Amino acid sequence: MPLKKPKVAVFKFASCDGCQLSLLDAEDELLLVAGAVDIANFPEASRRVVSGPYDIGLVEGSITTPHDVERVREIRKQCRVLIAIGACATAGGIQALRNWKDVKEFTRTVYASPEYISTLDRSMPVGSYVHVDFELRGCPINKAQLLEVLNAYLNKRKPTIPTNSVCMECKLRGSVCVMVAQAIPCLGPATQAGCGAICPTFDRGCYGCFGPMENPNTSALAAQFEGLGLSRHDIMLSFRKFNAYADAFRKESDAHE
Amino acid sequence: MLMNNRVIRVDQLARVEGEGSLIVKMSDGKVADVKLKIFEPPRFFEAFLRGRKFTEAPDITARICGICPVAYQTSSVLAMEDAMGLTVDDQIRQLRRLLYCGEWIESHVLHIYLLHAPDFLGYEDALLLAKDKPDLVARALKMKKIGNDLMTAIGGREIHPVNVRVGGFYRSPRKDELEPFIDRLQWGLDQAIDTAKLVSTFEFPDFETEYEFVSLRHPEEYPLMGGRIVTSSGLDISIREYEFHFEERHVPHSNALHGLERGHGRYAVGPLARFNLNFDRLSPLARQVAADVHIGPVVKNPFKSIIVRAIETVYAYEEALRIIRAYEPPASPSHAVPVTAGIGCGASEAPRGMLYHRYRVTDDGLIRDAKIVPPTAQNQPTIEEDVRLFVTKFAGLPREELTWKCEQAVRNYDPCISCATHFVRLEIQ
Amino acid sequence: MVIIESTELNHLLEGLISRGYLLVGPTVRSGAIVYDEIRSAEDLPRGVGDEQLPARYSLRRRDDAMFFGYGVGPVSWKKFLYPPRLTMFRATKAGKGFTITPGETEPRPRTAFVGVRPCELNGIIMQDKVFLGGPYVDGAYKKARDNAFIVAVNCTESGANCFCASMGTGPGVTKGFDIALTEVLQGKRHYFTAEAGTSLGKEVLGALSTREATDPEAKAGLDAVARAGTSQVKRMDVRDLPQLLNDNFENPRWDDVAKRCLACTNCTMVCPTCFCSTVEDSTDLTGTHAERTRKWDSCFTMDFTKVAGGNIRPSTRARYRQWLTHKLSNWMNQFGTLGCVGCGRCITWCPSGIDLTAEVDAIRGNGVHA
Amino acid sequence: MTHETMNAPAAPREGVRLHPVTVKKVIWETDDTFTLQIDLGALGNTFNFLPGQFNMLYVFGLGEAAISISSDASQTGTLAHTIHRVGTVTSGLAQVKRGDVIGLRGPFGAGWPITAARGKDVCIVAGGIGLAPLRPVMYAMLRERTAFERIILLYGARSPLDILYRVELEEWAKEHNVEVLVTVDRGDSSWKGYIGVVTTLFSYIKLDARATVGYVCGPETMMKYTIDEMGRRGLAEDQIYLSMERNMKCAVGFCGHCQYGPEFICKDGPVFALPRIRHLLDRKEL
Ligand SMILES: Cc1cc2nc3c(=O)[nH]c(=O)nc-3n(C[C@H](O)[C@H](O)[C@H](O)COP(=O)(O)OP(=O)(O)OC[C@H]3O[C@@H](n4cnc5c(N)ncnc54)[C@H](O)[C@@H]3O)c2cc1C
Ligand code: SF4
Ligand code: SF4
Ligand code: SF4
Repeated sequence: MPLKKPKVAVFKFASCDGCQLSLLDAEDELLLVAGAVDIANFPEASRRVVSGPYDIGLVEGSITTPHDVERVREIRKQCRVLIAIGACATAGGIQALRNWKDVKEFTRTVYASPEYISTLDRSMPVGSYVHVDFELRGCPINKAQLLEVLNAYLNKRKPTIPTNSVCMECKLRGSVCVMVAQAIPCLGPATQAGCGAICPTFDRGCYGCFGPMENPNTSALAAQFEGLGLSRHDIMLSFRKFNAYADAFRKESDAHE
Repeated sequence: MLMNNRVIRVDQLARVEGEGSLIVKMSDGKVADVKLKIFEPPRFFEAFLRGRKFTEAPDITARICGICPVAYQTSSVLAMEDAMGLTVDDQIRQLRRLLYCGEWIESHVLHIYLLHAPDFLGYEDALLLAKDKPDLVARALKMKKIGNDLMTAIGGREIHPVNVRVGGFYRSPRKDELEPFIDRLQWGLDQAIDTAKLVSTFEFPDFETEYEFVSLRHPEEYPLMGGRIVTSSGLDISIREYEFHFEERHVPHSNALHGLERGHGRYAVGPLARFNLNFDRLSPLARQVAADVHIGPVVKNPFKSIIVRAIETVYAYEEALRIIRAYEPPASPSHAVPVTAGIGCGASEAPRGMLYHRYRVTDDGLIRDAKIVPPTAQNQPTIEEDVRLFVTKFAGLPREELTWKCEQAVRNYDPCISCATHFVRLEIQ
Repeated sequence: MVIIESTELNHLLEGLISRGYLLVGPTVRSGAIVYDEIRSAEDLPRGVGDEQLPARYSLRRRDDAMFFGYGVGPVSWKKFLYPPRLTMFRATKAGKGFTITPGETEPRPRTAFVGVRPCELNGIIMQDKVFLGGPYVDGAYKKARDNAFIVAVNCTESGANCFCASMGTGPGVTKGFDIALTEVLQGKRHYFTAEAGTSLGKEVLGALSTREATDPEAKAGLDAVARAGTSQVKRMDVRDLPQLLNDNFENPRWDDVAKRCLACTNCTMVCPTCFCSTVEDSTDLTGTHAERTRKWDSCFTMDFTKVAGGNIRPSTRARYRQWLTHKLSNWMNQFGTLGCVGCGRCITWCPSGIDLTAEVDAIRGNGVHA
Repeated sequence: MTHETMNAPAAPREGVRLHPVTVKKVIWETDDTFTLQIDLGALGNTFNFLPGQFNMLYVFGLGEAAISISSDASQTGTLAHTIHRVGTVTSGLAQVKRGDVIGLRGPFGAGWPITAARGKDVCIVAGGIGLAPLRPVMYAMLRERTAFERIILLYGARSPLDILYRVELEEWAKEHNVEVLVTVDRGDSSWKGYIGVVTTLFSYIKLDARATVGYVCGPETMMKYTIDEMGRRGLAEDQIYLSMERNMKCAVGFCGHCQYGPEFICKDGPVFALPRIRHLLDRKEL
């Protein structure tokens, strides 16, 4: 490890704070992390702000306002490595559901003074405005994966973050497939692993919070959902959720519009 | 700049969840204006809930806040069950309380030690505090982890649990999944008592004001969910009546709506409100701890909310222990939910205060419209007023100290800005 | 061949426990029959049956009290011999170098596998060839294998996805077991015929109060097993199979299956013979402790064929083809048998319901989609 | 495993044991390629390898990569690896300094059948890092130079600066009567030699089709064109050997990654006689 501790900063855009909270939720490792890096800018945890440049920037949240576009560009300049964390930062998040609606129209109807609300039409991932070095998926991210990514960048290696299906994790942990054994629709076969296949172990279908896996076959999965009795509308809704604007999910939901 | 014409600015409030800033303008030595600006961009939850299936409400609304997802899940399932005319059996209800205790433990310990205590001890954050007092922070983390692990055991994970559904749970935990918590909760309970003692020794500004407190109240329990809504001025209403008595207003400087009580104005929700309105519902042990640290039954110094949080943490550990000791898995983890058109309201006590949900559902089970009133929106006018009174009283403090103290006055409420900006309500008839 | 009355089955299990074995066997969990630790015959799914179709599995109550009246579930025995995750070694920095300690320090418990079906036993024998049969042996596998005691159970009923008869791997066992049981239930008469395959098996059986089977008793068992074979509806035409697939590298059917295949890896995870793995190297935050973990892998993942210059098999078409061709063709070159035992797991647990026998039929040109 | 030179251990053994070994010297051959000279320490007494075999090299916490041995098989106690920096592990290896310890498992796989070339001409064709596994072949042949007739080395590099083992190439040509022809994809102002893909070099040499053995190693496409060219010049397929490459995790036939049709590159290869894999070479996404 270099003599000077690497500076890590955490930035937030439109989000629920859950992903950055994962760092504070890593109770067993938090002090270790704090020992290994200089947490230079992490407003959720500290009023101390060390100015940039930073070695690693973690960005949570989606870009939804013109001001945020400027801010994320500035942040990119400040960070040697920029890591987008969570469904908001990697796919626009749940708030990307607005991307199918006319935002201007409803801000106008609701607000007495719409000029106070500055917002873009779309909620977009960080990567659509600046180059991102690594995208860590999940709504929320898995804290073990976050530590792995930090660890990997600190030790200058590639993060071990599999991009295969949730099914693989489900089987590795010995869970029984809910779709086959209980006829519960499950997005697992099209969703990227990382959560530990939590939903199937709680007897429910995956709802896709880690976004599409590597080359997902969403249309084949949609066909299976149909066989399980889901309506077109249901299928549309199941792909249009926390990673609604991720390419593969967006296309599949649009196909069932 | 002249001393009596100054501006106190905290561009980015730290150690709160979300993004906001505080501006205090003074002229002629008087506080002219206080603005808690919430610039966290709005996320339009109520708008895009329309047209979603009622079953999706707990998963979707959880994403309003990563700090208190269980609160959102609980209020939303209660509202949906209200709309569908369903009452869950007691075992499921107890399991919900248990999950909620996990969130209270996690959130309160986080706030007490990692967000708030550094203010009292003069540290910029808990990590710096850990350098001087490693045992203290290590203990806090261990206490907090119990809450998180409890949420993981019942909900699958601590942030946005996956196991909550309208009607109950997807799978109920086995006894052997909960029993290992007994020893840890017992340990946590002792630590919580000790925490209450510790934080009560902090130095508190001499600052008390009058509040209109609002919280839930339950016939037997310290309030976590359901019951009635009561206020310190004597209002006692059903949850369904909430909107007759409370409203939200859009103010230009904030992306969060301001909650107001009709005919009364600002009010406060949260630990102080719960404590002051439900002291008699605390467990004997929690009341004893309060007595030992010389607090209650009524607390009006917002800076002392840290002590109240510690007492609520005592309660949460105790309550979790009680539920686990008595736990028998329900016959079925959930009730079948009859889909009917209707309007339903639900409220629960998020760690930061009362969280109200109301939904209208059509007969095909789709959400027609939704209203969500989070605690931070309700507290916003009160927070501004606290800061105004505080600055007025302590205007003589050195600038840096006054600024820090103002921040602290905001942090007394553990404001959750992400929650507060979930909104934009569409009232389309 | 001896007789164990159904009421005495537990004595066999107790005998194994008293010899220090951990029992692993079928038990009901999450709506399926899985192999997990069991304590007595009480834990067996008595009176439970299953229905299997492509992408469908369900349990049903049987109207009898059979202990083994169901087919294979989602979990195969490979989980116990070749664990899904295994720490291979740990390394600690020391000066300019490092020291290495083996990952598995705990001795493995001696384990009795209760209820191993003939197809599965053949699956184990196939994995033996992979991990023990070449110039190298897998140490962890060998240890687990040496510690395993196998109580096989012949099949007296076939599920809709079983095709062991085609593969020559069932429905009766021929080798590889310590004890083989056949469950017979005729009216009120409920017993097991038992046969020892090893001297240890003989010893375990010998310690029980058994008697020689009469001819009719033995025959009833054999008949039931034979019926299970002849009643099998699913078949795989194995004639020249390796050559067929080798010749059909560019068959359009691969495009067709690629439209349905989710590349989800389920088929490989549940297959008792699939053996691919990957390794993950990691360090702790201080960078002073490192670990290497072996994990099941699948030819359906992208990482599987990543090389510095790109990906060898980027399309699902190629990945499905690799899987099927490996099982039913290349395996023959590599290990002298086909790599499929006809258990039907990959058909049942494929969320898309892809049926390899149908794919083979289609490639042969006489399938429904040909 | 029919290969005559296959170094199968006599008794089954565990292929996973990792040995810490010390790096004696780091030689940067080009901008992105370097040779690690390794002191085998205690392992040295038992470690024998055949030209063409490879080791798995482990960098603490980063992982392993399959790397061919590029040194003289007759040396004991020491060996060398020439490594092209392309990703995580190879970059980790590039950071290694003299005296550092890395992990080593091996040797694995089948080597080049050098005896097959005795008394014959040898035509070696290498592309890029593919020269590394062929260097031990050169050493072996040069030690018994007279046992072989002509030795031809056709070598293609990306640019003049990417040419490996420059000094040795010249030495082989000058002192050992090796016909060394080098070409580059892109020349520079100082480059007076051939430009173009390695197969273009065939037009500058004459092969005695009946008495030439071919050894080929490089990127897969380059190898395909090379064997076509050799075929056109009449070399018998069973006289051509190539070394293949795939993703590899275990190196002992357990992990399944390196399957190439029916072959496991790790244990059946990496060196194959062409007839054995001829039918596989044209298969896309195999
Ligand atoms: C038999 C054999 C001999 C080899 N000899 C040499 C040599 O002498 N010199 C040399 O520089 N390179 C050689 N290679 C290639 C070398 O193994 C890869 O370049 C190296 O594994 C890349 O690892 P990385 O972590 O640096 O790359 P990354 O791109 O970070 O690796 C990504 C992933 O792909 C895998 N991977 C990528 N490329 C390969 C590959 N070609 N083979 C196996 N796994 C791969 C890695 O295991 C890793 O998991 C040889 C490969 C084989 C199979
Ligand atoms: S199973 Fe799917 S929805 Fe559930 S936690 Fe994992 S990725 Fe998210
Ligand atoms: S390929 Fe399918 S049927 Fe054959 S052994 Fe594997 S899982 Fe069973
Ligand atoms: S064949 Fe079926 S189980 Fe296998 S990867 Fe394809 S979809 Fe998944």
